[in-house]
Amino acid sequence: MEKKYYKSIEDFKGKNGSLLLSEKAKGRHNEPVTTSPSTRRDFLKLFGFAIASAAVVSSCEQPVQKAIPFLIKPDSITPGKANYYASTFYDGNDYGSILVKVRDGRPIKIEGNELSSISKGGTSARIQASVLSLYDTGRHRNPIRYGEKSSWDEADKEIIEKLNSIKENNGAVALVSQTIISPSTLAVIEEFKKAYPNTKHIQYDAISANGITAANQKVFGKDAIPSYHFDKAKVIVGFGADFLGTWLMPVEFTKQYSKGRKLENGIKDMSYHVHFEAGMSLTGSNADKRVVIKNSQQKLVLANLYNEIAKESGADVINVGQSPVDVSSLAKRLLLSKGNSLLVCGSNDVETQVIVNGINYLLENYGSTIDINSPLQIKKGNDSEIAELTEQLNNGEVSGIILYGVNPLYDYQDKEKFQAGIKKTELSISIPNLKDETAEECSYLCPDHYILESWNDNEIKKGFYSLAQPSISPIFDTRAAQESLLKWAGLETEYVEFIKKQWETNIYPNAGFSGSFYDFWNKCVHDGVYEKPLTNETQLNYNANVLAAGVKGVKSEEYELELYESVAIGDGKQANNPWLQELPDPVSKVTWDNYANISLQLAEELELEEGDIIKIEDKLTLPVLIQPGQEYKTISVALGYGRENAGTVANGVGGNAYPLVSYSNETRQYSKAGVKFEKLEGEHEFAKTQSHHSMEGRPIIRETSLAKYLEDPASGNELHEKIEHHKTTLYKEREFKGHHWGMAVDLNSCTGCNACVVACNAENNIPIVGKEQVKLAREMHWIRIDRYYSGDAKNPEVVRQPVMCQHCDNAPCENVCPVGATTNSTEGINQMAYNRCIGTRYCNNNCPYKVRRFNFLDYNNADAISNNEYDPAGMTVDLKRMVLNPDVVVRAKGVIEKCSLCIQRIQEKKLDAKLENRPLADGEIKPACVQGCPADAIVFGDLNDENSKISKFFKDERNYHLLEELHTLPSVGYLTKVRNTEA
Amino acid sequence: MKKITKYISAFYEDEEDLLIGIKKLKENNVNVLDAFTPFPVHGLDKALGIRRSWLPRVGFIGGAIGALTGFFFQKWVFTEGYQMAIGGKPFFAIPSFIPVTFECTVLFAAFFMVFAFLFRSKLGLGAENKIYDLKITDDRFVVVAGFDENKSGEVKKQMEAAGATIIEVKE
Amino acid sequence: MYVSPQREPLIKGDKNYSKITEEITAPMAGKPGKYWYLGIGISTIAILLGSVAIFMTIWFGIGTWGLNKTVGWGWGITNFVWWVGIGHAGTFISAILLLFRQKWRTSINRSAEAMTLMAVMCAGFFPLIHMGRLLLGFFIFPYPNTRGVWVNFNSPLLWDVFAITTYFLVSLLFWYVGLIPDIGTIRDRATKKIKKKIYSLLAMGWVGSARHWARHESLSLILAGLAAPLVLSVHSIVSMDFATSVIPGWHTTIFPPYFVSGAIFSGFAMVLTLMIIARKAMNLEDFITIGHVESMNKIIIATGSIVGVAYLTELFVAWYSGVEYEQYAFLNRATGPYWWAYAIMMTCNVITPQLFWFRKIRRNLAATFIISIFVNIGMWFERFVIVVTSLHRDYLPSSWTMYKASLVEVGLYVFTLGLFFTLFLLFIRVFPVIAISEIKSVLKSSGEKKIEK
Amino acid sequence: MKLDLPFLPARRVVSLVFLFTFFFICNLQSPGADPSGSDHGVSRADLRRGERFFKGLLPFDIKHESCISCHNLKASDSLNWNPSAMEIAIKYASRDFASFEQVVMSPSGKKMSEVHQGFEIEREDLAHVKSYLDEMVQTGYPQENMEVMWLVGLILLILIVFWALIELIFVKKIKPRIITVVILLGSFGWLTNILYTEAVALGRQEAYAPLQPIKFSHKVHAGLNQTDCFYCHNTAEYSKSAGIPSVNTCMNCHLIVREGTNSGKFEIDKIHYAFDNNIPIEWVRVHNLPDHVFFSHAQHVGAGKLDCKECHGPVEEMDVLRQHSDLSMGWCLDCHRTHKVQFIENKYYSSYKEFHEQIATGKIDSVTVEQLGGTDCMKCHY
Repeated sequence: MEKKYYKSIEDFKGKNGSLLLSEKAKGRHNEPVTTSPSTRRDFLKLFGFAIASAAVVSSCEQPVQKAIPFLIKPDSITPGKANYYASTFYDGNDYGSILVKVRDGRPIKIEGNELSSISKGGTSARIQASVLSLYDTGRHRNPIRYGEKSSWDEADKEIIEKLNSIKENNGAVALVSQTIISPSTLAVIEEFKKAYPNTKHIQYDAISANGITAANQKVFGKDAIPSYHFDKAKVIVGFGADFLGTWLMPVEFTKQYSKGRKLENGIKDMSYHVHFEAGMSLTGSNADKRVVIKNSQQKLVLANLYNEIAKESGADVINVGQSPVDVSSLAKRLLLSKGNSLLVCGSNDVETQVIVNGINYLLENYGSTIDINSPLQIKKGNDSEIAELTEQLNNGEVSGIILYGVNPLYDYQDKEKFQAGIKKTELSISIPNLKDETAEECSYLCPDHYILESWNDNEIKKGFYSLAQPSISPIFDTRAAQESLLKWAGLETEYVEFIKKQWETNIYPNAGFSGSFYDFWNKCVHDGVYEKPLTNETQLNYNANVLAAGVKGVKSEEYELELYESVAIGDGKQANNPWLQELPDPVSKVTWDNYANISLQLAEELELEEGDIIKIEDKLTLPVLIQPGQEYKTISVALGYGRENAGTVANGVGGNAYPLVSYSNETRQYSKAGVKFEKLEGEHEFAKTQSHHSMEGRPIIRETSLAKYLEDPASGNELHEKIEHHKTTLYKEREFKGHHWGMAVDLNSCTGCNACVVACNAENNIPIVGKEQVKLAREMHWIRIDRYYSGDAKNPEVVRQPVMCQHCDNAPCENVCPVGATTNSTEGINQMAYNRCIGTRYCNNNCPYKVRRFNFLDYNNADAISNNEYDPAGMTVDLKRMVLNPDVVVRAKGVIEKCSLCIQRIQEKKLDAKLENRPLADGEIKPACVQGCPADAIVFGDLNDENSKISKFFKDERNYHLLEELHTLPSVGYLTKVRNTEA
Repeated sequence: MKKITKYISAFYEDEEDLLIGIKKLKENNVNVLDAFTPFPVHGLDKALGIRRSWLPRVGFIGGAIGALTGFFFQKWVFTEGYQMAIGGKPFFAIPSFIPVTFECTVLFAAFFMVFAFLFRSKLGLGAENKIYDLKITDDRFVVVAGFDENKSGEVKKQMEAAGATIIEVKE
Repeated sequence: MYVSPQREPLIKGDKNYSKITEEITAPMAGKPGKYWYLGIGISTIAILLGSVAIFMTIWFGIGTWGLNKTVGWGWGITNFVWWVGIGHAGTFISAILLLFRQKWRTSINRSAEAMTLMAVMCAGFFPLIHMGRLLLGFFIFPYPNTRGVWVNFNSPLLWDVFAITTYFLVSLLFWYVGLIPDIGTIRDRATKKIKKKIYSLLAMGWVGSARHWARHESLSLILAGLAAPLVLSVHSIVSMDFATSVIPGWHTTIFPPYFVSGAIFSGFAMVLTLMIIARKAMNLEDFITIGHVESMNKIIIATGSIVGVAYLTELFVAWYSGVEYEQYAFLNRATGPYWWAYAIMMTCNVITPQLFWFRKIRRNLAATFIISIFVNIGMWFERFVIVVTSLHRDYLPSSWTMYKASLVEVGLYVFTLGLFFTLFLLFIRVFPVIAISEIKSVLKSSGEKKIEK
Repeated sequence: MKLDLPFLPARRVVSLVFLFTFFFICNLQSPGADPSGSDHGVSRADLRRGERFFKGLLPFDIKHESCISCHNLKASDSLNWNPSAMEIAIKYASRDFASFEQVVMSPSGKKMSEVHQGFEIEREDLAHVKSYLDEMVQTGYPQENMEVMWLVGLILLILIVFWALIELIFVKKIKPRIITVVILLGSFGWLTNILYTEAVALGRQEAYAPLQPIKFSHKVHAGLNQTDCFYCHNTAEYSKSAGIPSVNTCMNCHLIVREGTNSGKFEIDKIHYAFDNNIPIEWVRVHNLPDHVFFSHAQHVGAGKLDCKECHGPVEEMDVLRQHSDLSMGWCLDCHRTHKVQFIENKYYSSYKEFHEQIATGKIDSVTVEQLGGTDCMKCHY
């Protein structure tokens, strides 16, 4: 690996309310809890011997602990055992079929539903984190009428009266919703429209994909987003589409993408991925070849590519300018994989997308890697409709507006105008499920259930259904949006009954199910998914005439702005989720912030330094972050930040970039040429979890190219053999008689999407430390994803590596703990007994991997001293504490903690096997990170079992251990990263 | 043996005078009991015929006990008390036990010796040994002998001859 | 009396035994001067300020310090090693120099030993306060308990517990045993009844008989014999905190001798700093002469040079090892973000003591005083360099961080400085700073002139 | 070096100091004394009369025992089946005198009517008793401080130690010093012993037998009636917690059994009251483990086939449930070191090939929990 790794940017530059109450109100469902919120007992424990005499004198008694059993125990709940409910997460932007882990009546964890053929058990960071949003303290607790607390009866009565009076006066009503993928909800809206025919339903997406739908309409006559199959593609070309992180269906795409790149089970081939983009995205950083272009050049480059392919395919050539990059070799490669290639583009420009369609059509990808016959149901919003509505509102043409699950006063580009429009209506109703900027501006606020509290059916693609069922009874006095709409339409029915009726009439008859509808319904609810793909292949009507008459070159001296979704926050709906705020960005490793990414050259040219403040277009003030791989004159800014009224966590974090979204050619544009910005006074310090970006030439992440790998599977990993050869030891290596747990990470599959980090947060009760503590480098994540740059700083290669406790057999940390709080178990796990730890931090110092985390402050409000908690994200309030996993202890101030390989899950599965009198099966135990990984990059299992997947991974020639030269004998292995390149 | 009830003592101002005085008294078979000095006078123990102290032997025994206790306690803790697998080492990892064993050796030896010293010299908190003269701890060198009526004159003379400034007879 | 013509006298002026007693006990009699009050005032204020830092640390946690996920030890352990090092001079002087029959030690060993005890107290404070859960600190002792768990005898930190405890107790015994005859002197000179009572109690019935002296001398010698390896072991074990780890820059076999010589180096510097003030303030110029200062300066050159060689050896071995982590660690020390700490360390520890090759400087009090302060500073930075620069950039660059001390950490350091000087100022009021009986025993052989009465 | 305080502004420090001072002052003040006197329109004399009647102190012709002989006043009536005065007081506090009189004078239950048979009590007296009981609900139990004597004893012991030390070193009045030494060592040893046992017991509650809201007797249920443990604690075999039975489980039997031989109707009525009014019963937890200990009943009962008694002791002999074992870590370890697992019976253990071979060759005959890692920290702590 003769690569130049540079240290840091400086160096490069040559310088240095509580659930219990509502449950009680419901009567006979009191959960068994031990009620002693006081930590007095712990206090005594802590003082222990030291204050024995004082205790004798004051003769302290143990405080009485109560045990309150159920009055009548529901059959489904066993105290101390978890239940899993299949459900679906869909918030208008992200989608996933999930299982909700419910313990003693509380949802505590989200896992992927493996029965879904879409997400196949994968999740994303945002889906994993959504369970915490359920307990968001900012959620609305009751209906609100003109800013005052109200009751449902009162609100309903007045709303119905007003709706009727609008109807009588021939006034218009606009129902603005997020894109609805639920057929039943659409039916509900139809019912509503039937009652109020003056209603217009508008779907609105904060992050629009209108460009794709409009292009498909133009080219194929289909107003839809097709399904993509990255697994079938041999050559993948991306143009500014962060499909592994945020674009459309990142979980599904990551599953497919990683499947196409795995080198296991004898497969010796992987897809080739080229990515053209301006700012460094998660997807771009995973590409085999990343090409830096301006967003405004996308169309030009695509048109050139089109011409190259058209020349070969005999199609008409368009009149274009000179391409800034040479695409002829790419065109050749694409043509070689005709029918097995895929080109996707994240642009929301119709003309650009038309060219993309043209290329894919010429490459015969429709029907193989692209399926437009079972289109994705998300992002159906039409940008011109919402723009039109804004005008109509301001002209007083709309008398009533219902905002369901949308937040235009945050994410609409001209929110002031929209707000003024709302003020002009007679009736404005909002139906939010989380606190947002729009809801409180409306005269009626009718809070919706949170996703995990509600019933719904979702049809993500035609024929692919995924049901959502409540995993907890509503915590607050909320009501399903659909029920509200039905009620106002004059139908008194529970939404679940409505769905059932829909299914009974529409789906059940076509299902070919042998049992009754009751059985069918129960099976669907149990599985969570019902999939019956459409089989009718319709011929594509390709209309080549719409291809642009000509594409001109672009002015290169202008500054350009690119707005993107960050992997952690997405479009900003879940911004009030501290797990996501503290999640480091996979590229910049910055938490709790958004920023203006600028290139190194630009920073040098304008003498900008990291943390300098700039003002973009007089609309947005942000600190500057110098990002390697950034296009010279492009500034990239993440959307989703700068919330003003989302709750205590999100408010004031970062800046809102939505006002910079522009509207042109009837679509909302997320990039813009010719922006102006100015430098302001001031400095900003980022809360980064990694500040050094070079591997310093150390063999930390080993990589090779596909060509070399095919010659020698151990290429790039020669060191492993050498070190194994030189291994000598004073003491005999430890023997493990039963299990020997091990974990392996396939660096080739890992995309760095961070889903594992959030899954681990949720599973292991990891505290949130807040921006200030992250600045001090005190984040608590047990698993982190290291990211290093190498090569050319203008467009560096990126490598990533998830690092958790390596569970060394010869663990350096164990030797140094004076009290023996960390030892090695008989199953090869490096154990950490928190209650024995006295906090010398010696183990942390001596850990070469630096995976141990110290509770510097009382983050959990769990120590003996009161009034000293440090809880910037309000994680210690009773409501949010309900998300805690009762099987994992909450750590007090002053102790070290670290990855336990999810020992609670290991123990649980072992116990299950014992109770069922059977041996453990391979793959039965899944630590949270393994479970959550959408790329199946992490494998866990028993190294003593020769046939286990982990044993095979450990025997693979690509396998190596991190810092294996130290002879720490880690139980975690890594498989080398293979790039599909020649050299 | 007859119990001595009366003492005769000579006060010198210089340690060499004292040594000469003791030597002379010894030569004349005077029952020299003890000498008191403000600092350790070289040769005094020989002159008085005091046996070599066995404190070193106590120190050795203490040290040996300490070493064994330290070492075997560690061994017991790791092999029987609670077996802990630490850093891939065997339970009975001798090199790791050396520092603590050494410290225990020194600690035990020192304590044994100091307590033996205090015990043997009848020193300790609240010990009330008779202070012969307040000037002893300042600059006087005193030799004390059993007072014999018959020999008193001769003894006094010998004491004076060695340079005694004061000669006292005490009960 | 015969006085060796080759050697310069260790006690100056016309002295007899009584005069020695008189002059050494003089500072204890009468009311203390205004400088004493000023000194104790300042050091008490330092203790009070430091107590706030202690409170903050215990109440809010180690988070009040500047440490982070990568740098787990900072000022706390730096101060610990620094104080332990300073605590080496006393026992070295009294034990090893006793074994080598160096007579000049008699003038300084008492106060140096007292300094040792105080420094070890200050040192012991840091491992305690740096625990995340101080209230459970008793877990570190192997006591029988109902949990059936014991401590980890593999851990150098536990060795520290034993080493520091043993060192403190043995030094205390050694010091106190040596004090007994002198307390007897004070007792016999005391006129006030309470004072007499207290000193009688402390003197434990010392009468100065020949048998007492014989055993006392024997005890002192053997204790010295025990303390000598102990002194060497203590800092060796402290160095193992680092040497047995795997962190580049810590994992070094040269550490034990390097730490011991460094400890004696810094200990002597601290003794000099204090002695130069004390001899002036307490009129002890006759007992602590320029000759004494010169002897100590010679040891400083010797140990300082050993330390310098150790620094160079470290660099050489890092290069010679061919281990990239090791090489980077040392390159980073000298040229990384903490280069200034390394530069201070090199200047103060290696270059300044070399000035003592000049006899003029060696015998100049002002110069000695300044250089001794330099050495104290340099040695503090040596520990800082070892602790912080090794940790902040170790194996995986992804975890590299910077460390900045917080005010609380500074407060804790101030606390120990206050504690040290308070104890020292109290010590000079209640006990003789010079071993009276030992000085008397060398008066004849090494005194300038013994006058007859 | 730039020094800074990571997160604490000076302002916060100052305010904390103030806070402390404030709390300190607050703690100095004694808790507000309860103003005496009745607020029910009943005179103190009447209350006093009611109390005297209840305690049987009134000079009247006593055919029956006084109330207090069955219904005791103190909280520690662990073995008295009859409801205590307080319990009666609470139950009837909200009811009128008529219903109280009805129950006292003509009870319906078998056990109660035997005792209360032929009561001749003046209506007025009974009214006084009722108001006395009502008053009791307000004031709480008559308090008795058992700790003071013990505290005095402890201080005395400390003083003796100090005195002996001073005597030995300074005063030296008592000539044979051995006497003082013996006193010193004796009292010091005793003191150490007290501190040691208290320190060991700290955070532990061996033999803890708290009063329960219902005088539920395991002796009656598990002993006399031979009810299986798992009938009520039905999740013990497959869940982490053994499960405290829900009220509907109680009702399975007590729908029919409405009067107990020992306690009469009073206790069983509580279940019915809870069931009818949807009020869960707040049992007092007897076996408490610290939060940092993970314990699973399923592991021990379900997989390990342990008998309940091995940890819980002879529950079937306990009227009041008492914690049998000390539940210390040492106690857990003892069992883990000696107890044999279901090694051959349970197929889960088939992956431990080495032990199976050793059993086959007769080298060992069984495998203890410890051999399978039963003393690993992470067996219980995570």
